Amino acid sequence: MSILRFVLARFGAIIPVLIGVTLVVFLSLQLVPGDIALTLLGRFANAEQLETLRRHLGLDQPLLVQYADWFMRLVQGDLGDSLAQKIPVALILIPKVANSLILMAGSLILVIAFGFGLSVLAAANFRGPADRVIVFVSLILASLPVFWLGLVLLYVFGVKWKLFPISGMYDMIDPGGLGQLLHHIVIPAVTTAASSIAIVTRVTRSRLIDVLHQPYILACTARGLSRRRVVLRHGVRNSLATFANIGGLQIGYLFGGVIFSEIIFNWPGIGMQLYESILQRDAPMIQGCVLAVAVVFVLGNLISDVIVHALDTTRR
Amino acid sequence: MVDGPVTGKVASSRRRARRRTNLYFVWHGVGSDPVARGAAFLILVLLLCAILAPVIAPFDPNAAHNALRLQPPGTPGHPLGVDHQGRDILSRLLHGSGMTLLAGVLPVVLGAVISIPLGLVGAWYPRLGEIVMRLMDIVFAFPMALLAIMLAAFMGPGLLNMILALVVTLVPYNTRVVYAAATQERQLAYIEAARAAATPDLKILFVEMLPNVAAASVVYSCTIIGAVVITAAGLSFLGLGVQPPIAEWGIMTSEGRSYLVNAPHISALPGIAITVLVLAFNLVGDALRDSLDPQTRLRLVRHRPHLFG
Amino acid sequence: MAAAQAPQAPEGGAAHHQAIGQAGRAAARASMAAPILSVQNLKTWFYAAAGVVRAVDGVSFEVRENDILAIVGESGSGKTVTALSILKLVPTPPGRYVGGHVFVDGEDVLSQDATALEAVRGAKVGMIFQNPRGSLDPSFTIGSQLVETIRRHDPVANRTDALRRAATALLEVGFDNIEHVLESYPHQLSGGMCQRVGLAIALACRPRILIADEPTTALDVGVQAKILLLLKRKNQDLNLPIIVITHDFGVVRAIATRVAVMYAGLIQEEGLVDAILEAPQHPYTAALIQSVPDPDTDVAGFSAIPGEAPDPIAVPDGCRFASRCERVHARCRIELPPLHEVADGRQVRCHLYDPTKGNGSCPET
Amino acid sequence: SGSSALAAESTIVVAVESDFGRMDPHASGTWNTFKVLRHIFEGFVEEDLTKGGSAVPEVVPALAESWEISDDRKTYTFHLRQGVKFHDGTPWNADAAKFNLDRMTNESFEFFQPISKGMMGWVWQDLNSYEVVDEYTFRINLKQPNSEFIRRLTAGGSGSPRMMSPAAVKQYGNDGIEQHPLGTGPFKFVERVVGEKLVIAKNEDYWNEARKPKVDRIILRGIPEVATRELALISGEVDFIGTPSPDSIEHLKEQGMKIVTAPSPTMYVLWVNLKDPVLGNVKVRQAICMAIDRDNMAKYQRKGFAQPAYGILNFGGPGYDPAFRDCEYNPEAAKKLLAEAGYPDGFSTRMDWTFGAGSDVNTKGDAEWLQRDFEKIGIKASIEMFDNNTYWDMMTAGIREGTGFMSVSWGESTFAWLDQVLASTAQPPSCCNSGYYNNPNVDALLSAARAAGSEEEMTAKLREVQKIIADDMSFIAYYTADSVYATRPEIEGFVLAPQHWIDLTGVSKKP
Amino acid sequence: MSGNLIEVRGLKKSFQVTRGAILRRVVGVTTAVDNVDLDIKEGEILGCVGGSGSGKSTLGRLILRLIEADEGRINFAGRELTGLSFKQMCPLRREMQIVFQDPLHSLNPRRTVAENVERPLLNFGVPRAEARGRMAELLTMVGLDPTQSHKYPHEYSGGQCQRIAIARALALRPRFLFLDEPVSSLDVSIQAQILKLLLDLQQRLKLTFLFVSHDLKIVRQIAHRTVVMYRGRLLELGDSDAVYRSPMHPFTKNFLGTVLHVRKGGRWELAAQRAEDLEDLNRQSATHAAPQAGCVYAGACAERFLPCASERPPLFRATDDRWVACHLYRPPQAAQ
Ligand SMILES: Nc1ncnc2c1ncn2[C@@H]1O[C@H](COP(=O)(O)OP(=O)(O)OP(=O)(O)O)[C@@H](O)[C@H]1O
Ligand SMILES: Nc1ncnc2c1ncn2[C@@H]1O[C@H](COP(=O)(O)OP(=O)(O)OP(=O)(O)O)[C@@H](O)[C@H]1O
Ligand SMILES: [Mg+2]
Ligand SMILES: [Mg+2]
Repeated sequence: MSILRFVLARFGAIIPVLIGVTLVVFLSLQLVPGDIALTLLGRFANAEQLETLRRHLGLDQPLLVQYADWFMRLVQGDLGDSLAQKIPVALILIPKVANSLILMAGSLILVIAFGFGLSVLAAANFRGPADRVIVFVSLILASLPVFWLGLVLLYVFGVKWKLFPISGMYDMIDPGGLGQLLHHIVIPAVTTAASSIAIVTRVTRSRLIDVLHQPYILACTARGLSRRRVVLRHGVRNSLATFANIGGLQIGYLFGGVIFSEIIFNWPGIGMQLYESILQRDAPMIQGCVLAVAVVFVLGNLISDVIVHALDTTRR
Repeated sequence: MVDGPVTGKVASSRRRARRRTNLYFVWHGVGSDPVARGAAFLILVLLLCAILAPVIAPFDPNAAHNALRLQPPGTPGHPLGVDHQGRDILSRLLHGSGMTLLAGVLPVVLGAVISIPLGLVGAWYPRLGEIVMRLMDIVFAFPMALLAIMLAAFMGPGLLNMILALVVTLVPYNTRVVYAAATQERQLAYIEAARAAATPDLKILFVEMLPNVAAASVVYSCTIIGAVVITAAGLSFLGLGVQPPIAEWGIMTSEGRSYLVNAPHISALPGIAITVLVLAFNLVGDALRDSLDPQTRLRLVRHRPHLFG
Repeated sequence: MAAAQAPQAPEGGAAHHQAIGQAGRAAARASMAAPILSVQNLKTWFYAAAGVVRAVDGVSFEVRENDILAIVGESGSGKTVTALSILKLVPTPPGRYVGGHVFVDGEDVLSQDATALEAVRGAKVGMIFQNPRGSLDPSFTIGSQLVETIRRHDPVANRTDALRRAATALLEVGFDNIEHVLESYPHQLSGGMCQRVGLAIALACRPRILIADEPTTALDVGVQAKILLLLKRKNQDLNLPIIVITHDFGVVRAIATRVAVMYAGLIQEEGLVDAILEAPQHPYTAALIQSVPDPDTDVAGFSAIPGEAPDPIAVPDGCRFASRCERVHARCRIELPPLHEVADGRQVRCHLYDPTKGNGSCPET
Repeated sequence: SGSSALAAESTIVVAVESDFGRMDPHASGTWNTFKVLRHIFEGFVEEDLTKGGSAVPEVVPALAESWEISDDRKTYTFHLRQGVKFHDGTPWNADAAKFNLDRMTNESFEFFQPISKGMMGWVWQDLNSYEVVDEYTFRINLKQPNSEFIRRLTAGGSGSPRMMSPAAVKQYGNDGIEQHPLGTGPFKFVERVVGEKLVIAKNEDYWNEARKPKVDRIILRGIPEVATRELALISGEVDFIGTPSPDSIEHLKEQGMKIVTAPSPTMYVLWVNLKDPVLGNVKVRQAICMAIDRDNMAKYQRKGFAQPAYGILNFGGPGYDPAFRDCEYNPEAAKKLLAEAGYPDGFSTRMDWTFGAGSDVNTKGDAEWLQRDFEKIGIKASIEMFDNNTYWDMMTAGIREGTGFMSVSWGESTFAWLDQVLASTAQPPSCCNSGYYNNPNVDALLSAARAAGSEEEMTAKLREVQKIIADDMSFIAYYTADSVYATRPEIEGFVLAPQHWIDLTGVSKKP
Repeated sequence: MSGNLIEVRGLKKSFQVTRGAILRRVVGVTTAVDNVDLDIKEGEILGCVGGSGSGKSTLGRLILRLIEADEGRINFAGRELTGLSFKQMCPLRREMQIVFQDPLHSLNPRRTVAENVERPLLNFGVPRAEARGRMAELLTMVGLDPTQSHKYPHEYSGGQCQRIAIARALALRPRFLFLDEPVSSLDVSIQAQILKLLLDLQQRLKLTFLFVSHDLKIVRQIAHRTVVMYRGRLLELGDSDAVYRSPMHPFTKNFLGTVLHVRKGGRWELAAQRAEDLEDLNRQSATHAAPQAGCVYAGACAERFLPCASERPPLFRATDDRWVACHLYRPPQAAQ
């Protein structure tokens, strides 16, 4: 299948998934104990307003009709108004999503660079000292709770050594500029990336080890190719798909981590917004955040699927 | 015809064998790896701590020693220091271990219990299975942590709701594992042999396939317990899980955040505790995977690595 | 590896053979018919968790120009490990070259370092494997894999040169739609085609000797014949000695000139194919040939060797076949028989052929 | 400290304790938000926060240059300041004043802000009518005399009668105004990124030379996490923070930071849900009052930056009596009282709590402290935490079923807040009598205090109220906290008045 | 001559290769078994040879009704199998059993050998104690030590596992055994052991075998009659000896030509050369769907002539015991 056809086919396949996602997000509101209208309107609502909203939402209607209404509004970009800010949710979300994506991108770069480098280093020295050290370190990294790692890094680099700023994306005075952003992003990105680096390293390493035990690798060696070439060309090329795959999955894990590192480092992204919205019991905002993340996640996975597909010669 | 004594002998040795089924491979994998053995021991110790906390903890976890607030580890009488509420951190850690274990392990167990039949039946009836798996795809569109956070946020904070949220989040993952294993298992000749011997479908599923497939689920569960412990602690950290004043390591880490400048130990200690517990789970999980995974198991027994084509 | 570099005091029952080997080597170097490959008392063991697997435990043979040597044996008898050891390809750990030498064109392979080895692999010794598709990298086209190998051993060749040579190599193994094959990925070719590609790659660098490890086992019968034919032609056209590893006496009969029968890490009998197939001397060889069904005789029924090969971790002290041998006697269980030279170029590892006791008779019964 | 043009201006960065709420002063409900709003918007009169000390801040003219009170103390005639323009250029005049009063009080007005009714009922409770006399004269008529009316016009926090640009409201609408808050104050709104920052800039055209800002820009951000706030200060990312943790003050001083403290009217009070079947029993409430170890709470929870509080009258407000005790700490007696009330083994309840805002420090710790104190007399209280803005919404909606207590830090320099808290008219959803306290005597006394002709009379009435509340034990205070700010050493000119909010006009930054 | 145990008429099975879950699309059809008529006599060993993918396994599975046929009828010992429900099939299952190629995977890895062997007995309501006795008996019969039956399959070698599988297949005392390449994954010396055992059992228990293999040497040795399959169709059927000595169908000739003989060489080289010539043709036709009309082997056949491409030759009786599906041997009167 050509790449283009694959992309189109996958697009076709994610549409039902995305619709399902909206359904889950819509239904999640049903989990809230008590009156949905009250939840949506906040605790100010008087009886009359509640009644209006109920009619407006068609809460007397069957759930499916309510969903259809909600979905139609959603398609038009209307996620409702934030309870806390009284501003359309979409308006608040857009900059937050952008900020989170910046942090994600930073973390993803770390994940890719370290995950790949470490796994190649480890697999090439399978059972050697370098391998052992990398396996040990990634075991530890995989066991660190992200919220705690964030605090530790914040304490060590921000408080003790004062090497990095510890809050926000830019300096407060004269904000802006790539330099500032890069300075600010380092620790949050490391925090977010740590466990993903571990996962990617572990998976890619074992895939690479697997590959290096494949008969064609033996055959390559038997043809007189140097170990370097065998590992870096044949080994790496054949583990790239796995790497891209697990890398794509990391987008999801990273989002899990981003929520915490944003809270800890005051990064004005969607994770922090989600946290605040939770404390504020701001249901439309929570729904908006979740929806935004899910969409980004699905699209990210789509990209990684396409890369995996492009890398897999046997499916061409 | 075989005479009586032989039959008897067979029977008795079989009884012995059945005991071995459950523990043999686990023991072989976990027990022979000193690191994993250490990790398993550690988990047992923590479990013991959790059970015995009321007895061995030096103080009531909620008793405030106000004069000693924020005292660092090494304070006389409070080896791990005192927190911002004047509570003994060691006692809180000991009491918290139970909650942390519970919040991490229970969802995994429940998830597996639900997933195994779901995945098995799905794999046996491919049409149904496809539909179930497509429904699960929707759940995979949410990052795991996010889904748990959303569900917990909407259901409201509390231990029970958190566990529920985690179960809902875990079931699809576990089901996928069971489904994949069962689909693979279904291809194997022994299933066909069972059908040839007129074994009814349900019996094939739950008598023949279950033990093989459950192993996959158990292995998967073991490898994710660590992650679930972190997620559960994370939910508590966000205020969505266990509620104060219950000692729980996630909350303890979260509470210490405000005192990072002058009393970093309040956050540091529970964080270390979580890390160690998760590390132990991960080590045991890895060893279990290596020992229960049929591939490795075959290798283990036949001493013949499958190296050359 | 220290053990391989320093000529070592020969051990155990192989002592006498080692001496012959060394003397023979000196003489052979001078003569025209110097062996291209000489394996001497090779011992490759695996240090596995469960114990030491003595996969190859003192194997010696020589391959000269024009030879097609077949190594036959049951699964696990150490055929592949022998082949891999020739190119020092056995993964270490868990493998270890415990003793012996492998001389390719007079150079001791086992004592060479990684860089020197790369010049031997592919260039002097070509190799093809049992799993034809599996031994081609699925991510690269046939062309690029051929070119890579060619340029590896001929650094002066530029891409076009190499590509031309690649095309020639494919032509030589009987492809006609060369362009198409060059652009293909392994999974787009059939198993037989993959095996021919493997052969083309192996031959592209004009090796002095070719090792084929079960080249046809994974193929359909029809295709199998084709590959064997191709091997035989190459042997004749290029004067290329070949080692064929197989467990199928049909293959042995079809192409080999000489055969070595392996069992439990040791060569049990070695000699010319016709001689051995007509009149096997080692009880194992005889039983093995007997157990191959023969469609040309009308006798129904099978003669099977009872029992199974010994656990490679706990090999018995004496003859390794003793437990399954019909003609076993006390000595067999105690003492490992050496290879007895029973005729010109024919060796048997069996106490029955102890020259001091008189050939073919059973000394202690 | 950069080299760009922006940096040449002086900018200070202020980190407050939580993000800001709504920017509509008539609808805004948190003190933190008011810290900003009072720099953007002004009313007829204002409290003078440019002086420190512990005396109640003086009321000074703002958009009204002067005013007259009729003899029956019911008619207030304001002479408006001339030549003042809103930030969008709209002139300030009596029409603008009327527009704002309409917006706050006239339910049929197109731009009526519905929330302001509940928020500011206490300001306008005696309002009868208002009229434009001429372009710069505006008159307000009260139904009855209100001894505190002028001071109440200065108040903020939960709604404040400050003047917005009518043109802006018309242009952007009641909701759109959130993003376009245009007033007359010393600072102009520049931008707001929700959850991130709020930027205000010097109003070059500000009418009051004395209060013209010393800095060009102020960036405000809510950093809820106290440790992050402190670290940002230490690292120089922010210049000025509100409410460091009492536990960190020594450390901050060591780092060279300036600590500014002042007493404040911030009193912490438990609202009791009188609709709760258990807490409806006054003996139970008395037991609870007796269970709280206020002395140690102030000493440990606040490291001494707090004093135990008893009774409903707060420090800094009218009628405050430091000697008053509504109960004494005595857990034993409390237990007995509980038993008398029929709960010898205690009971379970829930406390809805907030992470706090303003000068709130470790309110969760307070909750846990109370939880422990209550546990000692057998009451098991669970805690549920809420964001501060949400929490206020909840207060206004009334304590929910199943919750026994909520707690808020409150207390003002007027007793207006008692009207919002104690009066039966302030029951949800109007305002903040969230526990549904209803005592006609209190209503009458409050009204009498408002109408009182003299300070003594007002004080007497208020103390009577305090007595009644103590008997009913419907509100249980536990401590009054000081306000504490920390600044970087370069920050100068910051004066902290004994009030919840601050004045930033005098602040400057040494280069 | 004894009667037929199994009679197969017009058996047909094709597999659809589908994509998509909810909206299924058929992207290809493989006809695995195509219009097969076959009789298996009581007490005989019928060998079945053919290249990979020729439908040998499918044929056996169809007969055992492990998969449903698209068309055709199967008659077992006088009873019509087609259309029987699970319940109705049950008693018949006792009489027909299967042994697979891969010995290890045909045993449940998490059940002991004893449990594996007892399973069929328990399914048919044999009491546990009795089943245990039978199990021991069966294991002894296939040459294993019943006292070791508490072990797990992977603790046994391949040959032993195959013995266990045979024991299990025999547990219900079947009359018919479908042996799907039972020895092809075993070593030569072990192969011989298993074949010996099978032959022995067949004679002792008067079993009927359908013996599938792609090793002609083995089939020739063990089977009474041999059927040759190609692309789902039967091309030739006859006495093993006859088929081997004088193959009729060009495919059989080619196929036999490739057999590597131990005792004399030569013949295979010719066949190999011929095969080489035809390889491209073969590949081409393999990529296309099987020809709608005409002989399935026509594409690869060296002796093809006109009718081969247009008309599909049925399997007809060439001589007394020989059946062949090739126009070359069609008696003139049968060609309409
Ligand atoms: N990597 C390894 N680790 C441990 N043991 C090994 C390893 N590779 C091979 N062996 C052992 O070495 C012995 C010989 O193996 P080898 O692969 O040479 O057999 P073979 O004769 O090629 O068999 P086959 O016909 O199955 O290919 C076997 O017993 C095997 O278990
Ligand atoms: N379950 C199935 N789904 C789809 N196609 C199938 C299925 N089973 C068999 N086939 C196809 O049917 C054809 C015949 O398969 P079958 O397994 O019967 O061949 P075989 O003769 O047993 O081959 P082999 O010698 O490789 O075992 C093959 O092309 C195969 O791909
Ligand atoms: Mg081999
Ligand atoms: Mg088959």
